[in-house]
Amino acid sequence: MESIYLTIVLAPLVAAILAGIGGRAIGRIGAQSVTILGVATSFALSALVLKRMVFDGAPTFDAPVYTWLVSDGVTMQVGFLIDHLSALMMVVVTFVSLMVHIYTIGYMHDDPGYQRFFSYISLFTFSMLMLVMANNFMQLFFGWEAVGVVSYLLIGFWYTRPSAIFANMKAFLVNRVGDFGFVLGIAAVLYYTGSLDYSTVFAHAHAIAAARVQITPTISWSAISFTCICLFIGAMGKSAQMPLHVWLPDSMEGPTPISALIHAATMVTAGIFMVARMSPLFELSNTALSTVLVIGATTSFFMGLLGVVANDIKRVIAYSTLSQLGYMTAALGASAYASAIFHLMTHAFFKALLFLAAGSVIIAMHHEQDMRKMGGLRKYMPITYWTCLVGSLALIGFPGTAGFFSKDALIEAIGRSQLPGAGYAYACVTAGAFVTALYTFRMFFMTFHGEERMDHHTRDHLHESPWVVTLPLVLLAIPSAVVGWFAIRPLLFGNFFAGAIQVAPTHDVLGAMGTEFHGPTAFLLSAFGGLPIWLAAAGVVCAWLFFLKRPELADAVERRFHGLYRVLVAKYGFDWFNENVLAAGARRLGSGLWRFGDQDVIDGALVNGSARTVGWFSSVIRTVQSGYLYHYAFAMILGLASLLMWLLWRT
Amino acid sequence: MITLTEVLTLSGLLFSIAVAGVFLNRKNVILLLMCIELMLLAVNFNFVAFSRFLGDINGQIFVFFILTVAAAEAAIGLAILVVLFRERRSIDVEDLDSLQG
Amino acid sequence: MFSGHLLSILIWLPIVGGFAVLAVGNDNPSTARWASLLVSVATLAASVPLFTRFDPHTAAMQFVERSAWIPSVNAHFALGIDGIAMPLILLTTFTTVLVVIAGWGSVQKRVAQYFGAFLILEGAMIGVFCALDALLFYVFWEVMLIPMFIIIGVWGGPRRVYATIKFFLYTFLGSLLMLVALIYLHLKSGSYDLAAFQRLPLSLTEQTMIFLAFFAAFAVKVPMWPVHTWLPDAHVEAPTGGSVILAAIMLKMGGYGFLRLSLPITPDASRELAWLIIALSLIAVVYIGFVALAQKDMKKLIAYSSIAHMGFVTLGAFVGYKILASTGSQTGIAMALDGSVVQMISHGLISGALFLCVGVMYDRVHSREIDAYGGVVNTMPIFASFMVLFALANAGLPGTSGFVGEFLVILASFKGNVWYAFFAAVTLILGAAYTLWLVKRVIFGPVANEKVAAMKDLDGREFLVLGVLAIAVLFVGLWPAPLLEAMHASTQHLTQQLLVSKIGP
Amino acid sequence: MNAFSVAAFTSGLNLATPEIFLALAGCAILLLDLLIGDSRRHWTAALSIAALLVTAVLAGGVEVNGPVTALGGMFLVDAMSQALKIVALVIVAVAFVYSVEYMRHRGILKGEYFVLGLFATLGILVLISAASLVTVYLGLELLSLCLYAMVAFDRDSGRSAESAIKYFVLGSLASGTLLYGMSIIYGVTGSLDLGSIAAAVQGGLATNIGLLFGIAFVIVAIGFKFGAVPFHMWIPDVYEGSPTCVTLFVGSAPKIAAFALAMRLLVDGLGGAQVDWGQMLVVLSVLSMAIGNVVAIAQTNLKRMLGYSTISHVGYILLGILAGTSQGYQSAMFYTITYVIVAAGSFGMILLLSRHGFEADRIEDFKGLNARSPWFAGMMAIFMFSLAGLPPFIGFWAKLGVIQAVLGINAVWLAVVAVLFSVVGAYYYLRVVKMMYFDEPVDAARIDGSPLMRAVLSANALLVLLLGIAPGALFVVCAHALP
Amino acid sequence: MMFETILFFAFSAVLVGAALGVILSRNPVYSALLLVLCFFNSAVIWLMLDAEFLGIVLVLVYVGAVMVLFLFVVMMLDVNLEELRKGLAGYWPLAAAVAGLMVFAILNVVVAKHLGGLALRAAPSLPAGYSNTRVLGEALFTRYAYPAQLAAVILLVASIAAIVLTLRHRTGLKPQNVGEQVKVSAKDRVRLVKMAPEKRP
Repeated sequence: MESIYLTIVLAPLVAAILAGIGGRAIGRIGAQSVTILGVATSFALSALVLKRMVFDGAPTFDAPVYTWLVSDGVTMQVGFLIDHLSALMMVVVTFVSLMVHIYTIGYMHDDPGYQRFFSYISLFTFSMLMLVMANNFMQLFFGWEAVGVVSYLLIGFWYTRPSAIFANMKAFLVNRVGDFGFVLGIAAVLYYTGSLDYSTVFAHAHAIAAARVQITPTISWSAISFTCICLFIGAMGKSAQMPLHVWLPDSMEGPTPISALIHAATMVTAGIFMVARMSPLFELSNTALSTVLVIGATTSFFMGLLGVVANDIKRVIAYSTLSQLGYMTAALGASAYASAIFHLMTHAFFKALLFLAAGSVIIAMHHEQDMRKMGGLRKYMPITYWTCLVGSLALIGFPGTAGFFSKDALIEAIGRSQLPGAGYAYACVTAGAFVTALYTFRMFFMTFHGEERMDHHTRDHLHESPWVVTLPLVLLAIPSAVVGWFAIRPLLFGNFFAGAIQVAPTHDVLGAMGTEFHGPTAFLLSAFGGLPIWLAAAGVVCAWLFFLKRPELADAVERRFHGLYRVLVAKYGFDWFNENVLAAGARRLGSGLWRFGDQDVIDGALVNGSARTVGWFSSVIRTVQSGYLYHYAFAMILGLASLLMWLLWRT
Repeated sequence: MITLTEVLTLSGLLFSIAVAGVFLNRKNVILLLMCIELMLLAVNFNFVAFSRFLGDINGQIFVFFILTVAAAEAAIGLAILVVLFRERRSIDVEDLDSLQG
Repeated sequence: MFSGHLLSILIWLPIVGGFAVLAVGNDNPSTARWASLLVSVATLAASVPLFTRFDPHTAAMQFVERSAWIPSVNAHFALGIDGIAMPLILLTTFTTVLVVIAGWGSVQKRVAQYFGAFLILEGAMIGVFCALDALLFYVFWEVMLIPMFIIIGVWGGPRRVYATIKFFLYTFLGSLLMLVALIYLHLKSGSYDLAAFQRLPLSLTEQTMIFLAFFAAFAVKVPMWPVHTWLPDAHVEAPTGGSVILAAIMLKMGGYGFLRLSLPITPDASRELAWLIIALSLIAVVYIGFVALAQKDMKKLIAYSSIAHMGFVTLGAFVGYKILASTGSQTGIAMALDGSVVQMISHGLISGALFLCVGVMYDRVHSREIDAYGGVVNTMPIFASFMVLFALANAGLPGTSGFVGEFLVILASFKGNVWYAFFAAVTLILGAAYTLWLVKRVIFGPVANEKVAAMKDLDGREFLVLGVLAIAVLFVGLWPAPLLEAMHASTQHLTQQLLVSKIGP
Repeated sequence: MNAFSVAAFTSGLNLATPEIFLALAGCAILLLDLLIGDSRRHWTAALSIAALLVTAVLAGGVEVNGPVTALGGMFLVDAMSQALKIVALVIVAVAFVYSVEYMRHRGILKGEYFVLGLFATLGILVLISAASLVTVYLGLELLSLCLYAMVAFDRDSGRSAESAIKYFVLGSLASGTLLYGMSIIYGVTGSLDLGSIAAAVQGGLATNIGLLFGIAFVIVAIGFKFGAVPFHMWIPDVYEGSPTCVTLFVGSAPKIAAFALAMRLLVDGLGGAQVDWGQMLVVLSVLSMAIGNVVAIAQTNLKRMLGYSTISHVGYILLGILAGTSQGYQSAMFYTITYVIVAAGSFGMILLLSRHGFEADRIEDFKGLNARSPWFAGMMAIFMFSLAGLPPFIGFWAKLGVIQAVLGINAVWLAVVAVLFSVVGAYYYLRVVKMMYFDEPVDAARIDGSPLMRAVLSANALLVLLLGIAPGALFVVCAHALP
Repeated sequence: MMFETILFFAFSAVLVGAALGVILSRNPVYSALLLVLCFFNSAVIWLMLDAEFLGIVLVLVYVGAVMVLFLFVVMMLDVNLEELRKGLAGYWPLAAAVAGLMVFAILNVVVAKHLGGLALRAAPSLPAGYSNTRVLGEALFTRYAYPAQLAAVILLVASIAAIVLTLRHRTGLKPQNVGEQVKVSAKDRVRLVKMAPEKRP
């Protein structure tokens, strides 16, 4: 059994090493073949594992691979925990990754860094698999950072672009802020349970719940809330929750396949996965859950709004990703972990699809990403158009699509939550449905419909993308459209995650929903009685009206709500704040500490100061050595007289 | 009868005067040599007095040697002085300041 | 046949070899290079048995040698290593070989003296790590200064004289105070045996004075805030090899001194003053982290980053007392110590590698200013890969050695106080910030100027050096277990030592 | 007093063989020198060196079983005297080796220099073996008078004469003070004999104000001979002003005499009052370390700098003496011997570098020495690092010993002061190393010097290194000398 | 007894006065002469202290030889007396204070404390037939034979030093050499040169 898991993990790693170090030797074809082969192997085996787990009822696998280190009685190992949760994630990850690999052949066709790119994405697949398959916090953190690094490398893939290398550093640093919390959380876990293995930690979760963290000698916090919030800070970084979301839109500087793979389908959902994994801990702290809920809901609505004013096609999808991640996070907060994972899965498909479609458009537009220069692409790129439509519909939760099932269930679960802040969260996610539809179809209409705003040179060369690009679109469109029908029952209400996810009875919103669940069709029909679906419809209509039918209305609204518009265009000022207050402040602080603390006080006053003082004394005392004999004699006699006076004074 | 204290007082005064002479005046170097002779005289006073009052001849023997050495010292001192005067055409204490710092 | 004198051989081989290289003379650079390579490789080879024949199950000193040295003061030529010293010696022999190779072509002035100085330095450094006699320890400790003084002063940058004299006097002052403490201990115990010092009962006042004297020596060497200002200057001015040795080995002397001398000899004073060390360590992490952000000189930036990273060493060494005070249990103390030692090893590899990287660029462009570079990856892709790897390791990326020590120390210090862990973890952000900002400005971006455009990628020698270091960094990061296994018994033993009160009558 | 036999006062003449031989050799060389032409003057040097070495052998051959007095109780031979004599004789011989070329370059290669040097050495030997205030005084004067004359030896140099007159006046002042102190001590204890004085002091005079008063005067003289602050003012001027060969002489062997002076007077005679003179020496010691080290920083003349360096080292020697323990005396002796060896080498380097019309006595003159001669740069570096007190050079063990001595009497603060100032001191020694290694040479003249001189100088430096690595033997010598 | 005491004080007063004159006089010749006066007074007091031999020696050696040497050098060097007429050093108040302190300290110990009481003892009476010179002589040539030899060496050194420092063969001088003058022969004095009678064209 173990060798399968090792193969799943190592196949992409080996491929990455071959393509990376031996890239020049094996050439472009070699690199693409080897990496695709590696990822395909992983995907096939992952699918096999999922099949065995789900259909053959294979038991949960939890065993170490090797001992990383032993320190002070704490054994830190690299090991795999394969249960339904990780098996599902493995399939999603490898599937999307495989699609992106294939797509890359077309998208990166002319890029000089072809082999490097394949190496990176294979390496990413490896890292992501390490993350989801981990059976302990150490390895989780390892994978966590590894995906971060590959993301860093990939965002900065086109390293000559200043914007790209700024974006990748920003992404890494913002993630590091999250990791800061994450590490503290891990430290707390180790402190209270004495182990980093999931099984031990979860078994001793009550030990954390019983403890308190001394913040000051007089103030203490509940240890479980502290731990969970710390861990969640980590998730906020990776899953781009406000206020640590700032890196994700900028990460669109990376090549589009990356945006699809990392910044939509997989890496950014690591936070969601992690919180779901930690459900035995989060369930013990209402405070933490409320925090998760509120932050997730806030992200979902406010980030969605930004999608409405963005003009870069990838940025619109990026904001959409942020918003959807907010949905998932909010679901986690509502203890609807399964729902979050379900949405994670569907989102992986349709968001990857949308990105790849956008990529297809970008190829066609000769790397033009501004939607104001597109329009009317429908007739040039039919496959892209239709697959994109599927993705868009899934995104807005069009009844019957995968996104519909996951999102609608999610909203309803949040609505049922009893935690503090649940009402606010419900309002946010519901209103978010309208916003989602608005920006999605704004993007869709501006790209594929209406007048053709591109220059004629571009227009002359417009054509559908090659099959390596469109094939993944099609393959992704299929699950985006249909997977919800099959998955909703087992995933949400079918005890699929039993053992992997624990929910306290008082929080069990999905359980409550499960009692009213009568199959996907009934679920679909009942949705028409709910608000979200009509809001989504309204959103589509508004998009049509404002951006296709009567664009001048959009301008009017923009003028009417100029202040709000400005706020949105400024992205709520987060970037401004980060750059001008945090980053510049840190630099200025460092500069100040250096110049004042190090150079002036320590070096100037103390070190060189004492040297100068000694030198000064030296130059003063040497004048005593005047050269005059009577001074010399005087010094001697003065010494003698002092000795004599000291004697007399003493007796 | 002269007491030891009186002699010691006398020698103490002489010694102090001699010492003061070395560092108090700015005149020529020969005067410094004279002060040193004066100082040795004071010391000799002490030895002679102690010798007498201890009834011990060794003190006077020491004085004998001191006188011998003082003569030799004077010879060398004056010789150096001559060399100095030849080079500098001056034996002024205040001119002896080329070495300082 | 030499098995009984392995440590002696490790000390004297490079020293004698160094003098032999000096004898070759500056007029025969090629001979000098090959000779020193031979000596350093031989030393490395001779040090391998330390690892292979090391018994990890005991905390007792191994490979012990003891012969009379100065009978009148009861000082012995006593050598031995435990699990803490062993990896540091291997690091020393390993790094020296790399330094010799790295200096192959880039040093053209007084070649024999350059390599000779490094070899003599190597012998002295090994001596420090394996001395069991306080006087011997001190002698080697001071002897190190001389070749380093010469190295910085002769082959250094424009302000080398200021830097090297500052370096020398700073460290000299600290170590002399240590000498006073050692002599005091000698007078109390009647010998210079470190083990006797460790057994010696001492009152709290005595311990405090001795601790402060040791602190003066070790804190300067580590270096800890606020006695760190010599380091950036020394690093900036030192030639590449000097920087590498300085960062990779010499800074470790301070940490090693804390572990070998301060903790076991003055445990009660260490307990009383642990707050001070911890506070200074955390200041090092945070304050220095910010300062590093403001640097415009690559070497200075790495130097400041060294100070911040060494803060983990001292934090790990002393946080144990707070763990005991806060949890009432010893659990976690050994982890902190483990973290401290691993951090030393790892920092040795990483900072050494980074200085070598700077050296590689300096050899081509002759500038250490960050502004003089930009887009190096365009012309030196292989080099850039190494540089990014080491930079990420410097930022504490899991899977590289930089992660292991920091992780262990953070985990352990959480048990002492949540704020310790909090401030220590700030390094995750600041460390990444200054390192990646450096990478961004130097490595990435469009080609900044003609000089960068003219840069040639790594030659075989440079590739070898950086490649070996990269493997080491990754190996320690991916599988630190052998390292920790070797030091396990020793850190456990040290845990017991630092907890036993020695307050005498 | 009436019943005397001459034999009683001449018995033990064999113990004084070295002194007698040296005195006769001095006279003989004085006469022989008249027969030697100016061009072959180095034969005088060779003869003198031979005489010194023979004397050293004779001194080593004297059988010593514990302290023995002879010559009417005026002369004392013990383990310390034997060791110090040998060191002094060898050092003077080495100094002569270094001097010849320098003097020839300046046209002052005269036989009288060596004769005076031999008699000065005789003074040192007398002082070392003194058992009475009389012999202490006579030995001291014999040494001093020779030194005054040697300092003024270069008659064409005003600076030389100036420094000589300063040395002379201040030295005479110190002699007068010493005599005054001796007279008081004589008056109080009733004896000139150091053994009797010691007995009297032990017998209840230790706290007598008169005795302490006398000690204060004696301390001035000892301080002057050593060059301790504030009795140090002559040192920089004399070191700078004298011809370098004389500086070498003044800066080396007489320190042994000063040490012997202190040991004979303070320890042998006045050991009972150690508490009091110990406290007086504390002041001298601290001031010496402070002022010597601090003022040396500002110097540009190497000889002058080494003068201040001497002052600072005297502070360390005094640390050992003031401790008042046998360990302290041993460490002071160790320090003195090592200092003398290193100082001889350092001045020897200046002599080596100097040539006609070029004194090489500025620190700048050592610029880039490493480029001109790596070997001798290394030798000079050894001397400088040793003076700075760095292992593995002998100077380190000297400092170790005296610090151990003061810690032995629980004077931790003194130890701390000592190390702080040795950091200050390290700075100016480093400056010399810096000039040699870090700077480019300003002058590319070849370094010559007779093969003998080069060999001896190298041996001198290597001895500093060798003894630094294995100082055990020297420790044993000192322990044996001062049990 | 009384007379002796008065005599002692009288000579002492002159002695101190003369000593002050030595250091304060503006003319070195006066200083030297006053120093001679000091020596004479001292000799007298030493005689009163039963140190006849030393008293005589002081006059003979010091006044007779050393002071004459001083005066000789003062004259020989021909120092500009006007130049030398300078007062005390500029810092003389401080210096005088230190000198006063010295006097205070010495008098305090010697007069007020009598050297810890030791100075109060009375002089032992001398045995009958005591000869100061004989006793000195006996000691000097027996017990002090070794120091006496040293003293001899010191005098030797002094003479060597004085000669080596002051004796110089000045290059500019053209002294007579009688030996050479006597040894001279005719052919050294006259050289006969053969010349051509006239210059050739």
